[in-house]
Amino acid sequence: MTEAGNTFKDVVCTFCGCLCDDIIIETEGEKITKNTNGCAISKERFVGHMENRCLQPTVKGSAVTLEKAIERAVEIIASSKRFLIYGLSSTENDAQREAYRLAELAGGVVDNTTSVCHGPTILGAQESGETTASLAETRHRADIVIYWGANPAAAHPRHIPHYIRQPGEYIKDPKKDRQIWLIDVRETTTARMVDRFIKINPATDLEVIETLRALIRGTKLDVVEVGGISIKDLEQIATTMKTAKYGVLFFGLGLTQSFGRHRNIDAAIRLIQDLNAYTKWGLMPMRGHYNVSGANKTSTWVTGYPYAIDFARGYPRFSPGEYTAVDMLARGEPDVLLNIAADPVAHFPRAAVAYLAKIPVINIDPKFNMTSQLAEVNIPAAIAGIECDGAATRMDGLPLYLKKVIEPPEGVIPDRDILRMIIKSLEKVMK
Amino acid sequence: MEINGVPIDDTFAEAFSMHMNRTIITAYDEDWARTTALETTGFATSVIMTPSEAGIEYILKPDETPDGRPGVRVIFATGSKDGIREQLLARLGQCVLTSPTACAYDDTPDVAETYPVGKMIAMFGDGHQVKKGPIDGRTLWLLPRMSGTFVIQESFGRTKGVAGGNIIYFCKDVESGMASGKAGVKAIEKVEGAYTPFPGGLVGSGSKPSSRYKVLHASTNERYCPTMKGIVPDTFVPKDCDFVVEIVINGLTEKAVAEATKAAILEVCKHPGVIRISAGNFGGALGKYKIHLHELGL
Amino acid sequence: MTVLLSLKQVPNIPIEADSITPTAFAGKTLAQIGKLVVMQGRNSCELREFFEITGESADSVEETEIVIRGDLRKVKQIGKGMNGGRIRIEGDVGMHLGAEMIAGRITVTGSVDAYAGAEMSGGNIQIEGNAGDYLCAGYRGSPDGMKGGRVFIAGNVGNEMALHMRKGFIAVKGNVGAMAATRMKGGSIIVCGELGPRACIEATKGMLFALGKVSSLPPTFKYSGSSEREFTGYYIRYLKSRRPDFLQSDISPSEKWAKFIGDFAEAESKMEIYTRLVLNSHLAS
Amino acid sequence: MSSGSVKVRLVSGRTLSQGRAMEKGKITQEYEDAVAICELGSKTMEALGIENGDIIVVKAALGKINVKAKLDKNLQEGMAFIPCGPYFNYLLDAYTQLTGMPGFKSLEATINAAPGAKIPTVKEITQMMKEGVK
Repeated sequence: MTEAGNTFKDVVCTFCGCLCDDIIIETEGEKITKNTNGCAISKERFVGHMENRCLQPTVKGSAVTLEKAIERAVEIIASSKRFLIYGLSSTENDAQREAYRLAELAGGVVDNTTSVCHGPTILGAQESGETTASLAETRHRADIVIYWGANPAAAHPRHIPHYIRQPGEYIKDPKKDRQIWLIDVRETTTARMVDRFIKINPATDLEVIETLRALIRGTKLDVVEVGGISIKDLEQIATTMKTAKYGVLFFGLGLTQSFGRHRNIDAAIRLIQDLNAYTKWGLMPMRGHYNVSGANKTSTWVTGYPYAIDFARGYPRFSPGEYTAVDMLARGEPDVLLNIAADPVAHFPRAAVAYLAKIPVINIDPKFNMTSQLAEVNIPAAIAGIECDGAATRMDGLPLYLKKVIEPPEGVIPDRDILRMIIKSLEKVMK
Repeated sequence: MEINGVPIDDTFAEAFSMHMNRTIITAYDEDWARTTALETTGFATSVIMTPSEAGIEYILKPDETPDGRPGVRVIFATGSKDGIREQLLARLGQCVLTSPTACAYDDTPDVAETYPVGKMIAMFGDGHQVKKGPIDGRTLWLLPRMSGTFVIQESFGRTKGVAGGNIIYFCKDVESGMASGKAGVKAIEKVEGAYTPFPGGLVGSGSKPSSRYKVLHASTNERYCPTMKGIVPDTFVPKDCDFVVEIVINGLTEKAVAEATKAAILEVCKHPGVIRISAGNFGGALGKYKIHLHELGL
Repeated sequence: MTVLLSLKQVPNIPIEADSITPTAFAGKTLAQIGKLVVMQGRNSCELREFFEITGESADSVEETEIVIRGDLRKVKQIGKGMNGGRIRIEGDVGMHLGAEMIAGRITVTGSVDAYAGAEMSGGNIQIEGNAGDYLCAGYRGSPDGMKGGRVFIAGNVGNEMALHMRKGFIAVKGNVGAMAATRMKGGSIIVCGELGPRACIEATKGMLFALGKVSSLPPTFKYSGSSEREFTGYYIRYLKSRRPDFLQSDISPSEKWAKFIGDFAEAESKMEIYTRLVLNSHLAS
Repeated sequence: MSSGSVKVRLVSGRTLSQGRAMEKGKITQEYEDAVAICELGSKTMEALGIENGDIIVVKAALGKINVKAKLDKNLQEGMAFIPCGPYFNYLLDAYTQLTGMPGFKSLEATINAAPGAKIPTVKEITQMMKEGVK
C-alpha cells in the first residue's frame, strides 16, 4: 500500500460523485499533511480527517468496548419488529453489501440517501429508461454541456474545471469548441463559470422541459412564454440542442427536489431520448455523496431494487414513499434505526427527526454528527478511501478503487467489519 | 263488435317474424332528432321493394336518452340476418353521421347477435376516431366531424321481431280517411315497441301476394280499391266508402303489435266518416302470428 | 352473509392485511378466518390478534361481505387483488386499499391513504372521504396503471391520480392535486371540483372532464375550440345516475366546453381535456 | 429602518462552505456558521431594514427559526436560500408526495428582522427538533 516518501499518487477523492482520481496525498506519521489537486472540500476531507472524530464506541453516552456496543446493537435489532437501515452513501461498496445482508437477516428495511437526493432520478429512469454518457466521453466529445438545477461550484467544485473545461480528443479548445450552459432558478456561483445562464421561474422546470420537447418535435404551441422564457428563446434553445454534435445534460437537486420531482427527471430523460432522434445526447445526474451512485448499484445487484427495500416478507420489495426513510419515520413506522455513513438528523425534516428521537438509534460514523447526539449506540468507523480501501462508483457509473493512505485510529475498524460483527452475533441470536 | 258505432270485423291480421334492431337517435333538439330519424328510416316501407322496413318507434324525453339530449327511437327490420348489419351500416352511416349533432346508440332488447357497425362507421374518422368505455353498459366511438363529434355505439344488436300487423278500414272520403289515419299513427307512436314503416305510417296501396306479371311478386289488391267496386264482384269495399286506409304495424313483440293495433283502432274510431274496421290476412298461410281484432281487449 | 371485523386497537407498527378479501374468507369458518396471516413488520401474525371477528361467513365469494370497523389507517393492503364479493370499511384506512383489484365492490365511509385502487383492472370502489396520492396509479416503473373498473371519490384526491391509466372510469367530487392523469393513455376521468396544476402531463390518450375550475394546463396542450359536445352529456348523465350527489348543479347538454388536446411533448397527442367554458374562459384563447 | 416582513420562496441546497464544514464535522462552529444562515437579495434586505450579518427570523407553516442574514446580490426578489442542514429542515414538513423526497426546494416563508435574537446552536436545534418546539 505504502508508496515511497509517504506520497500517494492518483488517490481517489471520496467527497462527491466526481471521485476525482488525480489527488496526491502526502502523509507524515499518523497525519495527512497535504492534498494536491483536490478542491477546497477535498482538502478539508483529507487533511481534516481527524477533526471532530468519534474514537470510542458509546452506549447511552457512556464509553464501552466495541464488543459491548455491538452486543447492545444486536439486542436492539433482535427485539425489533420493524428495523430500518439508512445511509450508506458515504461508505464503500463492501459495507453496502453487508448492510443488505443485515437487512435480509433481520427482515428489515434498507434505504440509502438516494431517497433524499437522486431518488426521483431513479424513479424517472424506471419509467423511461436512461440515455447516459460517461464523463470521459463528455470531455472528449461534447460540444455542448448543460447544467440544469445543479450548482457544481458549491457541490462538485472540480466538475467543471476537471472534466468539462478541459480539452479532449475532438474538442481541442474547451473555451471555443464547447458551450457550457446553466439553467437554474437562482444565479449561483456556477452561473459565473458558464457561457450562458438561463434563468427560469421556480417550479416551472417541468413546463420548460416539456415545451422544449414539443418544440424539438417541431410543434407550434399556443403559449408565448414558459417559465419566464419567451417561446422565441425556447425555440432557439431547442434548435441549438438539436443541432449540437454531442450534448450532455447534467442535472442536480434543483430538478429532483423541486415541484414535480421524478416527473421532472422523467421529462428530462425523454427530452434526451427525443434529441437522440436527431443527434447524440446523454444525461447524467450530479450525484452528491461520493458513493451514493454505488449504493444504488450494489443495492440493485443484490436485491433488484436501488433503494427503499423491505425484507419483512423475506424477499425484497420496493416502494418509495413507503419504505423510504423520511416517510417511514414521519409515519412512525420503524422501531429501530441503524444509521450508517449518513446524518438523518442534519438532513431530514423535523417530523422525521422528532420520531427518530423516540426510538433506539444505532449510529455508525467516523465523526460526531448530529445523529450521534440522539443515538443510543454510537460506533466509530474508519473513513473509507483514507483509512481503509474499498470501491466506489462515480456519478457516471464507473467503479473506482479507493486507496488506504493512513492507518485508522486505534481500535477503529471499517464499516464493513462493524456490520459483519453485528451480522455474526445477530445470526446466533436469531437462530 | 262496435267502437263508437264503428263495426269491427271478426278477423285477424296475419303477421310474420323479421330480424329487427332498435336504435336511439339523439340530436341537439327534438325537431332535429325527428328529422334525422325520418331520414334514417326513409325508403323503408315494405320488403317487397325496399331494403328494409323501418320507422320511428318512440319519442324520448331528454332525460330518457343516453346523452341527456332529445332523442327518437327507431326500429329497422329486414328479412335476412345479414340485412340488419347492411342496413345499419348504410343508414346510420349515411343519415345519422351526416346529420349535424345527431348521434346513435343501440337499444335493442333480447339481442341474438351484435354487429360492430359503430366501429366500422367510425373508420370515417380516418384514425382520429376514439374508442371509449364500456361506460354505462356501452362501448362508444367518437369521431370528429364538422358539427363537432359523432358518437356511435360500437355494436348494434339484432333481435327477432314481428312484422305485418295491420288494420284496414273503410272511410267515407279522403278527408275522413287521412285525418283518422294520421291520428291513428300518432297513437301508435305512444306505444313502446311498435312502429309503422309506411309513408307517415299509412298505406295507400294494399297489395296481394301475386301478379299476372311474372317479374312481380305483389300487385294491387283490387278487392280493397274503392274505384273498382263496380267491376270487382267480391269487393270488400262498402257502398258508401270512397277511401280505404291501411296501417301496417311492426313491432319487437307480438304483444307490442297488438297494443299498437288496439291504440290505432280506438283512435281511428273517434273520427267521423270511418265506416268499418277490418284487417288483412292470407288465411293464415303466410305468417305465424294471428292478431285477432276481437281479442285485443277493445 | 357478513363477517364483521373490529380492530381491537390501533397497531403501533402498520400491518399488511392482504388476506382480508372475500376470496380468502369464502368457505371458511370464523375460526379459520381468524387464523389468516397478516404481517406486522417482519412478524407473521394471525388476523384475530388484531381484529374481533363476528358475524357469519359464506360459502361463495359472491355472498361474502366483509365489514371492517375501527381506525384502520395503519392497516395496509385490505382487499388487495380482490376478485369478487364486497368489503365495507367504516372509518379511515391505510395504503394500497383494493390495489390490483379484479372484481367486486369496496366502499369506505372515511378516507383512504395512497395507492388505493392502484393497477386495478375491474370492480368498483366508492370512497366517501378523501383519497391520498397515486389513486388508481401504476406502481413504480410500471407502464400500466388502472386497466379497468369504476372509482368514485366523494372527497378530494392527492397528487398523481391515475398515473399511467389505460382504461376505466374515475369520478371525483372534490378537488384533485397536481399532475393528475400523468402519462394517461386511455380511460375517462370526471373531476367535479378544482383540477390541480400540470394535469395530463405526457398523456397520450384518454379523456378528462373538468367540471370545476382549472387554474392552468401544461403549456404543451393546445386549445381546440369551444362548443357544446355531443358526448359530455353522456358522461354527465352516467355520473348523475350513479352519484347524483357529485353534481352541485345541473349541467345543461347545451353548455359549451373548451377542448384542449395534447400532450404535444409526445409523439402521440390525443389526450383530450374538456373544461366548462363558463368557469374556465381564461384558458381558451 | 423598515421593520416590514417579506414573503419569500425558501430554497435549500449545497454551498461550498457547508460542504467543507460538513467534512470537518457537524459538531463544529464552522458547520453552524455555514448552515445557520439565510441568503437574501439586496432589495429584500433593504425592505427588511437589515444588513449583512444581522439576525433574522424565518417563519414557515411548521415553525420559525433564527438565522443570520447573508447578502447574495444575485438573488432575485421573493427568493431566499438556506443551505441544506438542520436550520432549513426545522421548517420543512415531512410530506414527500410518496417519493421519499421532501420538498427541499420550495417552502413558503416570511422573514422578519430579529435584532438581538439568539441563533440556536447545532446541539440546541437537535433538542428543539426532538422536543417538537414550535
